[in-house]
Amino acid sequence: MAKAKARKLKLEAQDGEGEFTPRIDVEIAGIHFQNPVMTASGTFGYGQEFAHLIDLNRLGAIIVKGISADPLPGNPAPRIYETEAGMLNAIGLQNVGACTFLEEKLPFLRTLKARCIVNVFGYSTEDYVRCIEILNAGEGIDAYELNISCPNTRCGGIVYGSDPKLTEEVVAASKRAARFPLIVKLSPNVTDIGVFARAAEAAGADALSLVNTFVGMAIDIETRRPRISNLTAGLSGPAIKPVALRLVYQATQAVRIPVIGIGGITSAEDALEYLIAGAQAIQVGTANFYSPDTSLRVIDGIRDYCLRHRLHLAQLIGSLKHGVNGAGEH
Amino acid sequence: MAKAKARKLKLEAQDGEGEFTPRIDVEIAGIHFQNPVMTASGTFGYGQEFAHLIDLNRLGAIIVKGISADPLPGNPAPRIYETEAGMLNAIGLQNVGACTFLEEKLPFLRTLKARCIVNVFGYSTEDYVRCIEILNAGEGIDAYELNISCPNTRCGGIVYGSDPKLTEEVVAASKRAARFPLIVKLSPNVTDIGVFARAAEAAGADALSLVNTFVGMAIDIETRRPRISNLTAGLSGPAIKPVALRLVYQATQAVRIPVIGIGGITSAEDALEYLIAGAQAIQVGTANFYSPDTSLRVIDGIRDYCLRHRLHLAQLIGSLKHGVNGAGEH
Amino acid sequence: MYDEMAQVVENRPLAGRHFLLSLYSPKQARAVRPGQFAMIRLPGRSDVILRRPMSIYDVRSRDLKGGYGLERHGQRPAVLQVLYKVVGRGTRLMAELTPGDRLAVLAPLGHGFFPEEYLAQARDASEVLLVAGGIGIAALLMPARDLARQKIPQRLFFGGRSRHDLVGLSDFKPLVEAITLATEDGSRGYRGYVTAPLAQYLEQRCERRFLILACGPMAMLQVTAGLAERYNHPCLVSMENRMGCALGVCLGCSIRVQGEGHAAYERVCTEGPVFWSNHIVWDP
Amino acid sequence: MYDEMAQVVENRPLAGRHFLLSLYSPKQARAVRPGQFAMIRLPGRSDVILRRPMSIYDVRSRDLKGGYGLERHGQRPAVLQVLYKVVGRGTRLMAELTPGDRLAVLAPLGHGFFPEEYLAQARDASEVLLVAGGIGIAALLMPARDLARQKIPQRLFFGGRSRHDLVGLSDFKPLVEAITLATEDGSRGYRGYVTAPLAQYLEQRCERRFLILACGPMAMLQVTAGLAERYNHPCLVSMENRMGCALGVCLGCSIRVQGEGHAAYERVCTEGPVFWSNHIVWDP
Ligand SMILES: Cc1cc2nc3c(=O)[nH]c(=O)nc-3n(C[C@H](O)[C@H](O)[C@H](O)COP(=O)(O)OP(=O)(O)OC[C@H]3O[C@@H](n4cnc5c(N)ncnc54)[C@H](O)[C@@H]3O)c2cc1C
Ligand SMILES: Cc1cc2nc3c(=O)[nH]c(=O)nc-3n(C[C@H](O)[C@H](O)[C@H](O)COP(=O)(O)OP(=O)(O)OC[C@H]3O[C@@H](n4cnc5c(N)ncnc54)[C@H](O)[C@@H]3O)c2cc1C
Ligand SMILES: Cc1cc2nc3c(=O)[nH]c(=O)nc-3n(C[C@H](O)[C@H](O)[C@H](O)COP(=O)(O)O)c2cc1C
Ligand SMILES: Cc1cc2nc3c(=O)[nH]c(=O)nc-3n(C[C@H](O)[C@H](O)[C@H](O)COP(=O)(O)O)c2cc1C
Ligand code: FES
Ligand code: FES
Repeated sequence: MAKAKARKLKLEAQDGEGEFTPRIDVEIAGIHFQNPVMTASGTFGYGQEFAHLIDLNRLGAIIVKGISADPLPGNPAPRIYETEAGMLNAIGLQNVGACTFLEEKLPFLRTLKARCIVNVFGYSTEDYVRCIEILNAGEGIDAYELNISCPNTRCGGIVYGSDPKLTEEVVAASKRAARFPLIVKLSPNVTDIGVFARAAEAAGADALSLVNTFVGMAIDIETRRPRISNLTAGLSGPAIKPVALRLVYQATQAVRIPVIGIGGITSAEDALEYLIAGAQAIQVGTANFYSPDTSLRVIDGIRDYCLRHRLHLAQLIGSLKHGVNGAGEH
Repeated sequence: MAKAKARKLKLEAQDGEGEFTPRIDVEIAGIHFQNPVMTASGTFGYGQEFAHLIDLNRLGAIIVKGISADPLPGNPAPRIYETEAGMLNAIGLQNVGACTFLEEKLPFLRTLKARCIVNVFGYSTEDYVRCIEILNAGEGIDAYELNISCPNTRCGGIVYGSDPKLTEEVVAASKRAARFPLIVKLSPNVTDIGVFARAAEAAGADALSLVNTFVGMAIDIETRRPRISNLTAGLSGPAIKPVALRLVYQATQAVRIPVIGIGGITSAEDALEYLIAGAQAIQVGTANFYSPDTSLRVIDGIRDYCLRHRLHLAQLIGSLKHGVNGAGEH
Repeated sequence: MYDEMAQVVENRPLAGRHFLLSLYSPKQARAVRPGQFAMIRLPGRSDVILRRPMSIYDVRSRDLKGGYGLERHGQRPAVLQVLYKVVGRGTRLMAELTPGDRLAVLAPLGHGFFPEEYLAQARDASEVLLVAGGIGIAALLMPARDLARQKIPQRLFFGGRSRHDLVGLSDFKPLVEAITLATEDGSRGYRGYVTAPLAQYLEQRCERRFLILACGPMAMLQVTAGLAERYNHPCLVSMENRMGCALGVCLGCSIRVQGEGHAAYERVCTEGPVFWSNHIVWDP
Repeated sequence: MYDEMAQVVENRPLAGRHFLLSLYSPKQARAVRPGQFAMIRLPGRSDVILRRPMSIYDVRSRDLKGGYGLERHGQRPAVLQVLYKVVGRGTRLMAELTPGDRLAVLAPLGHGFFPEEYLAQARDASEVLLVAGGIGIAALLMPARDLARQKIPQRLFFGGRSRHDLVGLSDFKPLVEAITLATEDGSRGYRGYVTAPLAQYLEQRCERRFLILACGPMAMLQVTAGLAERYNHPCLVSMENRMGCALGVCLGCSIRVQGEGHAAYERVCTEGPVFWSNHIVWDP
C-alpha cells in the first residue's frame, strides 16, 4: 500500500496536550514536497501567469501545461464550454514545444521553492521519448508527468491511456529515457483503473496521477452543432469529483507506488477526501481559472485540519475507515 | 443507423407556411410511444406514487424500479448523498420481487396510457431468466429493460455490464426467455461503449438504454468514513450529462437498434441534446425527485421546439451537424 | 400532499443560527397533521438540487397569530412554520431568504405523531414525556398541543450543545407541566446529554407508566429507545435520514426495522418519520 | 490586473434586458485603459463556476459623477462600470444584484484599444468610424472619449436587433459628430445590419482615409473587416470568445490568426481582445 512509504517520514512524538505542529510535507518518487498541493497541468500555464496573484513559493509543485517535442497549434475555436458544475475543454494541447519551454519558461520556474513538474505529451512512443530527451537538458525540472490520457487529440494520448499494453510500452520507453522521476497520468475513461495503474507500475512508473478529464460532449440545440469544434471534449471541475475520488481510491488499492489525486478539487475539504482515500498529494485544476488562490486556501485548510485533529499528513493519508458506523463494512 | 427506423414513421407532408402539428410519437422495438419521454428506473417507483402530482397518462413510458425474481432488502443506511449538481446512491436494489410486482403494482400501471417497461435485475444469468419467466405472465407489460449495469451490488449487475462476453451471455439468455421486447441498459463505466452496444445488439437486444449511474464515492472528512455505507455508489444528475451524452452519441454510432438516452436530464433542452445526438427517446431520472413535473415539462418543451423549427421528432433524431461553423469538422 | 410554490412571509433569526421560517401556503397548512414534515427546495439552483426535509413546527393564520388549533378560534391555517438550524449549504441559503421569496414546498409528508395511534397509551400513562435533542424540538410542538388539548400532563426533556440550541421554549411552556433542560457545555440546565436526566427520572419512577415521544439525533433516540425498553414504556421516535424524494420512490431513506427479507427496511419518508421505538433495529 | 471583491454600487436596468452595473473598486478603476475588460464571478455558486468576461464601459468617481477622464476634473476613478445584456444563466444572476452585494472581479484585463497604437492612423484619417453591434457598444465608450479628447472627428455606426438594443446613445452623443443607427426589425434607423449603411458610407467615400474601431458579434466583425480590406482602411476589432480564465493559461479563448504552427493561434484574453482586423484569419 502506498501509505507505507508516507509513514516512513519521521514523525515527531506527538501525544498529550502540548504544542503541536503538523508536518504536511511529503515525499513522492524520491522528491520532497513542502506540502501535498500541486497545480494541475493545463490549468496553471507556466506558473509565471499567476505570479502577481498568489505567492508561488508556497505551492508544493507546479505542473506545467503539456509539452510536446515540437510546438503544437491546438484545435479551432470554440475550445471550451461551461456545463453544470464543470467545464468541457478541447484545447488540443497547444504548446510552445520542449525547446522554447527550456529557454523561455523554465528559468523562471527554477527560481521558485515550488517543485517543477513537466507534463509530457506525444502522438507516438517516439514522440514521448524525443520530448523527454530534449527536456532532460533542463536544470530545475523535478519530475515528468506523462500525459497518456488526453482525450482531445485523435491519436496519441487517449489511445495509450485506454490500452494497458500501450500504457506499458510508452511508460517503459519513457522511463528508460527519463533523467528525472516519472509520474504517469492516467485516464478515467476506462473500465478498470487497477489494470492501468498496475501496467504503469510494472513498466517502471515512480508514481501515478489521476484523473485526467472525462470525455464529454455538449450540443447547441438551436444550431444542432457541437458546442466544441472538436465534437468531444474533456470534462473537469466539481462535477467529476465523486467519480475521480473513487478512481483514485481504487488506484491506491491496486499499486504500491504513490498516487496523486486530481479532479474537481476546490477546497481543503475536497483535498482531504482524496488524502484520506489514499492519495499522497493532490492537484488543483479548473478551480485555478475562477479562483486563483484555491491552492493556497487548500494548503492552509489541510494544515488547520491536521492541527485540529492532531495528525501529521502522513497519518492522514489512506486513513479511511470502513463501515459508516464503525461497525465494519456491512 | 438507428434513425432510419424512426424515419419510417409516416410523416405528413409539411412545407409552406400553413398550420403545422409536429409528430412527437416514436416507435422503438415495435412498441409505439406517444412521445419519447420516459421516467427512469428507480426514480419513479411504480408510477402510482406520482399519480396525485402529475398526469401519468401524458408520459411516453414508465420504467419501474428494478425487479428481481425474489424480493431484496437493499443496503444499510446511509444510501444516498448529495454532490455537486448530482447525487450518489447505493440503494442495493431493494424491491418487492417479481410476484408481488405482478399482483400489487402492475394492475395500476396497466390502466395508464403511458407504456409500462419493467426493469429486470439478477445476480446470475439464471436469476435474470427466472425473473423474466415470472414477469412473462404479466398483462400490460410492454417491454423489459435489462439492468446489467447497477454499480451497487457486489456481483451481478456491474459484472455483466463491464464484460462484453457476459453481456452477450445474459442478453441472449434473457432474449430467449422474454415474451416482450428487450431493452438492454448499459453501464457508463467502460472504456469503449461501442463494444458493449454491439455485444448487446449481437445477442438480440431490441434496443439499448444508457447510461446507468457512474461509480463514485464520497468521504466524511470528520469521521474519515465513507458517506455511503456501501463505500462506492452511483452518481446521477446534471453533473453526469456531458459524459452520458457522449456515450449515447457513441452508442448510436455503433449499432442499428434504437438507443434511449439517460443522464442528468432536467429540461427539454437537455432532452433535445440527446435526441439530436441520435437517441430515439430519453429518460428522466434524478430530476423526478426534486421536480416531479420534469417529464411533462420536457414533453411540452420538445413539442414547442419541434413546432418552432417545423420539424417532426423523427426528423430531429440524429440530426447533429458536424463542425461548429458549418464548415465541416476541422 | 401538495407540490406548491410558497411565499416567504417571515424568516426570523433566533439564537444559535436557528431561524423560524413562515411560508404562506394555505392548502398545505390546512392539511398538516402533527409530526409531519415538508420538503423544501430552493428553485433555480443546480448546486443544491435535492429538497431538504424539515419538520412542520406549527401552522398559523396569515397574520402569524394563533397556532395549530386556531380553527377553534374561527381562523383557518394558512402559514406553515419551519424551525431550522443552519448546518450546511442548503440551510445556509435558506437563511438568506427574505419575505416575498418563493420556495418549492412539498407538504405535508409522512406518518407523524398521529393521536389516534398513541392516545390510548397517553391516557394510560401518568405523564407523557417529550424528549427533544437540538432541532428535534421542531417535531414536538404540534403533538404537545394535541396532548395539552386533551388535558394529558406532559413534561419536556430538551437537550442541546449549548443554551443557544434551546429554542422555542416559550412555545412549549404553556403546554407542559415542567421542562428539564440539559446542555453539553453546561451553559444551561444539566451538564451533559438530555438522556441523563431522563434516565434518572425514569429510574426514580419505575412503578409509573409513561408514554415517550422523542425526536433528535440518532444517538439520542437510540439511548431513549433503550431506556423505554428497559423500563417498559411505549415510545415513539421521529427518525432522521437523508432523503432523496420523500415520495417513497428513491428508497434512499430506508432504515432497518424488525422484519426479514424485503420487510427488513422501511422508508423514513413514508412509513415514518415516526415509528414505535421497538420496531427499529438499532445499531449494535 | 487585480483580483478583488468589489461591491455593487448600482445595478441600473435599461431598455431591452440591459443593465448598467457600477462596482466600487478603486484600485482596478484607476488601472483601466480603453478597450479592456473585467472577469466577473458570482461567488458561492457552483452552478456558474467560470467568470464572465465584460468590457469595461466606463470608470467613474464614487458618486458615479463624471466619467473616464475625470482625473482632469480633480477626481480619481473609483467605480468600474459594466454595460451588460441578460442572455444566459450568469447574466440572469447578475441582473438580481443589488447595492451592497459583492462580486469577485478580475480587472483590468487584455490588450484593448490603446491610443499609442492607433493614434497615428487616427490622425491620418479624415474620421474615425466606431462600429458597434449590440452589446459591443460597451467596448467603445472609453476609446471614443480618448479620440474626442484628441479632437479627432468620429462617427458611430450602431446596430442591434431592435431599438431596445441601442443603449448608451446619450453617452456617445457629446463625443461623436454623427450617429447612424440600424435595427434588424427596423424599429429604429436603417432596417437591417449596421454593416449595410457602413458599406454605403465607405463606398461613397472611397477616396477618404478612415480608421475603423469595431466591436460586436463575430459575423458583424467579419463583414466590417472585409469592408476595411476592400477599401483599404486600417481596422481594429475587439473579438469575443468563450473564456475559461482570462489569465492566459487555459488557452480556451485562442483564435486563428496569421501565422503558422504554434503561432497560428492567439489568445483573445491576452493578445486581444483588440486585434488589427487583417491579423485575424476569418472563417471562409
Ligand atoms: C424528517 C426530517 C425532519 C427534519 N426536520 C428538521 C427541522 O425541523 N429543522 C432542521 O433544522 N432540520 C431538520 N431536519 C434535518 C435537515 O433536513 C438537515 O439539517 C438539512 O437537510 C441539512 O441541509 P444542508 O444543505 O444545510 O446540509 P448539508 O450537510 O450540506 O446537506 C447535505 C445533504 O445531507 C442531507 N442532510 C444533512 N443533514 C441531515 C439530517 N440531519 N437529516 C437528514 N438529511 C440530512 C441534506 O438533506 C442534503 O441532502 C430534518 C430531517 C428529517 C429527515
Ligand atoms: C472580451 C469580452 C467582452 C465582453 N463584453 C461584454 C459586455 O460588455 N457586455 C455584455 O453583456 N457581454 C459582454 N461579453 C459577452 C459576455 O461575456 C456573455 O454574454 C456572457 O458571458 C454570457 O454569460 P451567461 O452566463 O449569461 O450566458 P451563458 O450562455 O449561460 O454562458 C455559457 C458560457 O458561454 C460563455 N459565453 C456565452 N456567450 C458568450 C459570448 N458572447 N462571449 C463570450 N463568452 C460567452 C459564458 O461566459 C459561459 O462560459 C463580452 C465577451 C468577451 C469575450
Ligand atoms: C483547459 C484545460 C487544459 C488541460 N490541459 C492539460 C494538459 O495539457 N495535460 C494534462 O495532463 N492535463 C490537462 N488538463 C487536465 C487537468 O490537468 C486535470 O487533470 C483535470 O482538469 C481534472 O482536474 P480538475 O477537475 O481539478 O480540473 C487540462 C484541463 C483543462 C480544464
Ligand atoms: C436512487 C436511484 C435508484 C436507481 N435505481 C435503478 C434501478 O433499480 N435500475 C436501473 O436500471 N437504474 C436505476 N437507477 C439509475 C437511473 O435509472 C438512471 O439510469 C440514472 O440515475 C441516470 O439518470 P439521471 O441522471 O437522470 O438520474 C437509479 C438511480 C437512482 C438515482
Ligand atoms: S426519501 Fe425517497 S423513498 Fe424516502
Ligand atoms: S481565457 Fe484562458 S487563456 Fe484566454
